Amino acid sequence: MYIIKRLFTMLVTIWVITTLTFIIMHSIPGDPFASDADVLPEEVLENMRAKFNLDEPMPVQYALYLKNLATLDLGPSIQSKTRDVNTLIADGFPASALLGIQSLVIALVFGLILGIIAALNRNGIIDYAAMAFAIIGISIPSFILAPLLIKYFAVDWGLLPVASWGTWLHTVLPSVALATAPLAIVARFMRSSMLEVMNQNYIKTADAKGLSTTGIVIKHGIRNALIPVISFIGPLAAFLLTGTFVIEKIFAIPGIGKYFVDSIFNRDYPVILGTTIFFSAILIITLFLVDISYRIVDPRIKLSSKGD
Amino acid sequence: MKKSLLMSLMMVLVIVPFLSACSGDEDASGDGEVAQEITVNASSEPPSLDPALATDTTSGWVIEHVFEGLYTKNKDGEVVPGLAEKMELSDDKKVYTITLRDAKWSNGDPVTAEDFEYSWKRILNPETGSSFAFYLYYLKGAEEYNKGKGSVDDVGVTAVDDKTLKVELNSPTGFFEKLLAFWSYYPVNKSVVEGNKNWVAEADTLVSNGAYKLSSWEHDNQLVAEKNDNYWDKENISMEKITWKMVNDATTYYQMYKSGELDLITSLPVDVIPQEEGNEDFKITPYFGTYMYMFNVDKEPFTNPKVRRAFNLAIDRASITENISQSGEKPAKAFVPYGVETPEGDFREQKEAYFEENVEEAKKLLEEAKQEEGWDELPAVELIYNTSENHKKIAEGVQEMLKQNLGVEVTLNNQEWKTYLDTTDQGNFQMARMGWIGIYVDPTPILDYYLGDSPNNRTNWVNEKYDSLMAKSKGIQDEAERMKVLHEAEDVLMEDLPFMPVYYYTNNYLTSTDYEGVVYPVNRYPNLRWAKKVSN
Amino acid sequence: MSNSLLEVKKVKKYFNVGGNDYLKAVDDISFAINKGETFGLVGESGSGKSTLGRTVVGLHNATDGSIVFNGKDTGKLKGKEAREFNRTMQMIFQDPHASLNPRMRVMDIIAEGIDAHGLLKGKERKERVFQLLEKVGLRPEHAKRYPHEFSGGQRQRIGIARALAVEPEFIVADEPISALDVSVQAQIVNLMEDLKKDEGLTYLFIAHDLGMVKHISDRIGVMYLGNMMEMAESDALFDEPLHPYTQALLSAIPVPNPKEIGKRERIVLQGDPPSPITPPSGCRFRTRCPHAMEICAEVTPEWREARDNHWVACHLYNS
Amino acid sequence: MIEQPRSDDVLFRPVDRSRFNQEEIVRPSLSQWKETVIKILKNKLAILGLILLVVITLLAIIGPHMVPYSYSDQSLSSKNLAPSSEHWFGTDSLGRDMWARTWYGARISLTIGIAAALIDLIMGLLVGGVSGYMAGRGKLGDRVDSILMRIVEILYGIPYLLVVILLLVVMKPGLWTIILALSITGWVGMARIVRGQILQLKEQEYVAAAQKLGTPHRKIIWRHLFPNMIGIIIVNLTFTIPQAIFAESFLSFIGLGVQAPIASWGTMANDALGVILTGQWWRLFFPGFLISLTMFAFNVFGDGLQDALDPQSRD
Amino acid sequence: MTSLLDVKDLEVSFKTYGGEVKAVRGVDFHINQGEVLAIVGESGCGKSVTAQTIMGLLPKKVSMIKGGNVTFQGEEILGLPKKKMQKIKGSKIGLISQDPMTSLNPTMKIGSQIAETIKKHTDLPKYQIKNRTIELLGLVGIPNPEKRYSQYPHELSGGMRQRVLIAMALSCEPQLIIADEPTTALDVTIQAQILDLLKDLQQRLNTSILIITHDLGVVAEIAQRVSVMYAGKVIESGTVEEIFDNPKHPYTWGLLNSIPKYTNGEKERLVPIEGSPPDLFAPPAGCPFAPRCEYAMEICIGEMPDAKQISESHHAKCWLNDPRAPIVEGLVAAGRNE
Repeated sequence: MYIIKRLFTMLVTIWVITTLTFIIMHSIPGDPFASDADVLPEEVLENMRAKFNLDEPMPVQYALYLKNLATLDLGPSIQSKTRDVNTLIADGFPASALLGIQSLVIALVFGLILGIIAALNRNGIIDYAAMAFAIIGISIPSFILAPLLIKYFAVDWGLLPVASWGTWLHTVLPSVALATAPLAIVARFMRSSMLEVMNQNYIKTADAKGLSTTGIVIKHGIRNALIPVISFIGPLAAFLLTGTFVIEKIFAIPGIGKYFVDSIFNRDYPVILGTTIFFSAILIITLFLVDISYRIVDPRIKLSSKGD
Repeated sequence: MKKSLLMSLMMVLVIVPFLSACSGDEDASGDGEVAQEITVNASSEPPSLDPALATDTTSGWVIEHVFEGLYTKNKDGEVVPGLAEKMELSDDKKVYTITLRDAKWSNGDPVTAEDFEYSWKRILNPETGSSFAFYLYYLKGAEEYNKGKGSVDDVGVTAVDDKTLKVELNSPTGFFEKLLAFWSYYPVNKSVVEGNKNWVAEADTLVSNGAYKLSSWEHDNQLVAEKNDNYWDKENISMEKITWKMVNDATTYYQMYKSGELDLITSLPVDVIPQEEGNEDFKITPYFGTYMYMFNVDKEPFTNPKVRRAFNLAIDRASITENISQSGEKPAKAFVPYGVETPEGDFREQKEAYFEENVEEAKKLLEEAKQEEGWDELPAVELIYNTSENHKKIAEGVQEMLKQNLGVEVTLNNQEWKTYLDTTDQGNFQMARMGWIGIYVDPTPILDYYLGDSPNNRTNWVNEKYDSLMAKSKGIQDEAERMKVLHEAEDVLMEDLPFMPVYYYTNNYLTSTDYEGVVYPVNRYPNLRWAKKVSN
Repeated sequence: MSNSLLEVKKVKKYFNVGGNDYLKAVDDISFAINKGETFGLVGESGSGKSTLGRTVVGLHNATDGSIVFNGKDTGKLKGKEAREFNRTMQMIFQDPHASLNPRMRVMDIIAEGIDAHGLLKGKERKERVFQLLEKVGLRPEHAKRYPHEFSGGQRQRIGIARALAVEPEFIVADEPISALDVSVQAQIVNLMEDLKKDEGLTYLFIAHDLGMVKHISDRIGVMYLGNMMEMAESDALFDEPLHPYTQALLSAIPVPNPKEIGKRERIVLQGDPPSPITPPSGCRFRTRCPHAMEICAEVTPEWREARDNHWVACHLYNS
Repeated sequence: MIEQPRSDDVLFRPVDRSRFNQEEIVRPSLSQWKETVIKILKNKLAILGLILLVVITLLAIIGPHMVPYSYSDQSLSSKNLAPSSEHWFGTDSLGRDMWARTWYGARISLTIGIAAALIDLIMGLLVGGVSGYMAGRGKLGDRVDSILMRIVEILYGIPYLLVVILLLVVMKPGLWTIILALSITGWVGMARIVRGQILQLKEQEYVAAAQKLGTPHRKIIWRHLFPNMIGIIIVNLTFTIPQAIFAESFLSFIGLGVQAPIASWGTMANDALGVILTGQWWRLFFPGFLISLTMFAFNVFGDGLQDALDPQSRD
Repeated sequence: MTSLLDVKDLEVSFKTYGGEVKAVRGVDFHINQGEVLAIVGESGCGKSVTAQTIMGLLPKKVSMIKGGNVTFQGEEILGLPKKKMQKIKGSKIGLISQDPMTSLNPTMKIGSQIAETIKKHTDLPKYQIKNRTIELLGLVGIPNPEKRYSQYPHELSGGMRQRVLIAMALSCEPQLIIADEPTTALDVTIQAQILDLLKDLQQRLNTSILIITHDLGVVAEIAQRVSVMYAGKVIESGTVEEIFDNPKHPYTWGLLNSIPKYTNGEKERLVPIEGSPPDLFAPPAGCPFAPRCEYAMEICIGEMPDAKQISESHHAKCWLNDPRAPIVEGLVAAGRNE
């Protein structure tokens, strides 16, 4: 029952997002067929518009889109004349998702470690160093960090390939660049969460059992400290999994991240809608998974609605 | 359970690099001979490799390597017969009878006249939705068919037999051979196209007839073409394998070139040009286009021709190209770029400049204009440009020059590309940046830009004399005569100055010194088929 | 029953705990409190006594039944009357740490009700707070301090002053002393008794400490798993507890006298109270009752007046 | 009670009870303002942060006037000069003085950072506050909460870029437009966090007490709930500021940002990316470093302020 | 007879913004093998800090052990290296903490929480650890121990959780159990169960127990000897009988007086100790109880009395026990229900 209800609200949310995006998309200026080459003769444009149903009145276009959407067909791409939106996503998502998962793992593993170390050395040198790193991580955007990483790790030291997609080595730099900011944020959240947990009575209990500090941190601290961090991971995971424009552009990753931006710059209507719907679905699913992982990490929470 | 999953993930992260380090990266040629391979940057995924649908230079780059038309370009950029063995022109100069040479598709099928007829009618078919269909409007009945007013049967292209193609034109067209070398006129394999709607989306289904055939296509990542064994002229193709990477970021592909991951790149980051200049692998070639600012002649103060001229005279183009754009561009004081061969030499060199920059003169003109219009102050001027670092810097430079030289305070405003196109289309500007590239090397596609009914002409400038001169030029078969009329047309344009030319475009390249024989056409990306790798 | 200030009539309070499961925190409870009386409510944690208290003051809406205060059904009050009810019935909370906002000064904490009802402003408001502080045994200069600067007992005094600020007639005290030290408990109980006398207050005093409840209450109700088990004058309840649960509760009180240990017969209840989501059939106490009979599982015992003014719900007293 | 003196030693006489101050609290009490100030002054890092913020703000005001160049004066002959006594921060690729440009840009970036933080605060607190507070408050309350949360999800879902381009149609580029653009979605993360906090805090007994005393909802949220979540709010705001500074350079790309030749830190950093290849480090370093430095200052000062505002942090 | 645990002159302070808070100011007591000692006092009197100091649980950053000795089985354990102390904690000294609701890790199964102590201190194989854990759960009276083994704390009632904590403390059969307010948070009926359990276990296993409480009822139930703490000092100590029958300190009288009496008839007013304990931020020079003491004398303000030996086992620190002081009787006679 809960799941069905949740599923229904998900669909409604996606529908609202689709509709609003549809409306906004058609209200902004710009023609999908305009380019820096010749402006096309009107009749040629009409042929093209007809091909993409753009000659129909807006409500008909909308209805046609929803009809196709119901069969999970996201339509053709205007920009890519050979691949439709489903194919674009199917081709690009694996790369984006791989990078996303890798950077999520990096951000979580190292963010957690950094946060924990900082918390355990509260107001010590390590704490300050870790938090300074976090501040730098947050304040250096990926469009600066990524070229710097390339310059040093790939060009100057020749440790890794510069860009493009091929071996696993190609994924290292983009994953690191993608992970840095979330890593820093995770570290900050984890630090304060950990500080709170380490003041709890059950940590004292564990201490009184004679467990070593490491043992206490690992067995009793981390899991409990994770709970507040989890809520931050939902949207983050959705953003990372669906790729990011900047990183994919800089590292020439064949992912879907760039379509979120390029489609809009190209006024590629079906791709705009397709990527938006795809992202919303992923977002809502990750938020849902976050809910579930809450329940896994914290056995106190049950699947239930509120009282009254 | 959870723990072991995490562990295995860690293992994967740790071990994979070693595995891949072992398996990859071995050079195919072990026996001392240099493998004839080149890796170049295409910047982005070609939107379509279907000659009927491609509209962009990236697609064109690949298409021109894997397809071939009736005519093609040789090493020197001259238009020479490709698939056409023989071409006969009727006396009224309207009917071409073309005999095809023996050529095969990459799947072994022979290339037939029927393929051509099919391909051209396909691009004209309104349902195909080709935006370049109008390049075939020179054919009889083509425009009508494409606009849904005529029948496909009236289109002036017929396969007489397997090897003979008959083409009828609306009127004599002096540059028809140039058109035939353009990819919209390339053939596709009829049976392949009819057999598979998505034939052009993947390497293994794409059948072509050019010097190369696709061997792999990883979308958004790379595209590999290998020499086509069925190509009729394969003996003269030296490069065996071309890999197009799709790296969009200039900083990135520059660094890939520096680390040897790319052998040839184009459009270098502006910042590095000064430090590359003079290097052996650095090359600047002219590019057939003009960088300019359009004036909206319906908006004050550009309603007054003297203001337009004053602006033209007040900026220092050489300083812009030397200090800001820095790619060896030539300052432009006319519209048609260098590079058009005419019987009397280069079209541009016959008349290089229509005016000389002169600040004093400009000031005087501006004062006169103010007098004429009764302006105490020059109406506020806003210059708009589409977002790009280079456009911004040039606009800032121009802004400063107008301020210093004319005392005119110009405000700047930038917009994202499509919005910008829309804004300029609507005529919501006073002064706007634009660039124009000739799709083929001839003054016509350039000068057509300012035709009164040209949809490209956003300046609202309409001049009957100009329009009639341009119309007249198109019917002239004699090349020298045609050029003379085109010069006259340009004279009219440059007298009224509805725009401000800034410079003629160039292309810049870094090509690894391991390669020889790369050809750099004036309005295309480099042609690689005659390139040779000479060392590792 | 005409002089009763508060009448609780067949009140139920259920919480939905997911799906069709309900936690029956308060299940069909009726009693009345007279003006000037102190009514004690005892029971273990989970017995529903705090929920009942919160339902009475209106922090929870009753699932069923009605709460009549001053002759008016509090569930149906609107606008001004509702505000007036809000003012005349106040609450003192259990946890003196959690019931005071750590970021507010004592002045503002105590004056919160005054502000909310717009009773006094400026200097008068200040004077009133000082007066209240003195009334609960604190000093005016404490007004500018923060709660964490006070001991538990002092904080509870602040909580009491806050409730008194709006001049209530009736105060629900939800375990006001159980978080305090013994010596301080006595201070608070004395204070509450003094205030009752001075201000003419009526109390609903909720506690699990029978000793203090007996001391302060005129009558006592004993709750178990959402049901009222026994209700009587406090002496009667202590002298002659009828319900086996009450008997067990009384015997469990630790006696601060080592000589008494072992002399008394202790009824130590086995196990924990069952879950209020799935309470036992019949008498809810039967699973832990030393006198459980077969009928207890089948029939819910009737709430009856077994002695004069002494009510009980137990099959042992069915004649 | 029997009292029997056994000796006449004065020391053993009953003491005068008025000498005891029964409910005395020994620790000094200060006004909130004073206490906050004293606590911050004791926190060396917070002071450092404050000093940095003051210096950066001052330089944003007077910095551009300290050199004989304006932010827009070009000198193509002296482009890309390294920092020197002539040009303290060097010059850029059009020969403009980086010092003047950097501090002029500081005005924009700081304004935007602070505006974004305020928007975050106001919208996040408003939406998150209402949503969290209404949750569990009957059918209507649950509905309000669920609608607000769906709106947040929808705002996450709709492509921001689209909305911004739409804005370009209706607004003139400039500072206010940037701020409006930032306020469209900037606050959703904050709203989610505030909601979570409120759900927790409203179970506190002092909230129940306030309700019982008749305190209006608005006041309960404002006086009881918000002050108790300052910590998490401050941490979040420190993420907002750099994000907004860089978002501005993105908006500039669309055409919504400040117009050239004015440059903000974000656009300066963005335009100077090429120096990674050429080594004119000062063009990237100064704007980039100042963003980090501002972040650092806000962070440590925020932490200090958070401690100082917490009355319990004394013990 | 050497005592199991000997605490001498223990002084502990905390660092705060305002300065140093002297929480424990010279505490002495000892526990013999198999004995139950209760430390009684109001919150803030330093009794929990004392227990935490013995267990080495004080937060290092903010606390300072200013002096004193803690000897366990003849060995000084104050300032013992961390590793060595970890060997003692949980295995030789067990702790039953104050609040069963927050003292168990909410995200860990209770079985594992008990088992990890055994794992840490013994070399038992896995299955035996589990068996031992289940045995312990049974020992502390938890029904269905196999099932409970894999439940989470929130699935258990407060009483059950307290039993789990006891099982945890007992898991390695320690010589000493420190029980910090083990029953405060529990209902009366459950409190009785837990006290019975502790008593029973203590007798069966001959463990020593240091019980910390503010409830004299609990003391009377379980302890053999009592130390009464006030403001960081032990102000009176003796056997249970001595403390209850013949208390020699006005504070002890106050504690006893403030308990409601179960006599019937007219309601009597409670006799509380008025006021609150001093702030140890600036402890008074003299007797810390003097400001609240009905019998305070001039000397009480200026000078802290030494321990006065009342009997071999009974000491009190009060000037009233000085021969020069007046004789007073502070216990409310009527309240004694014997």
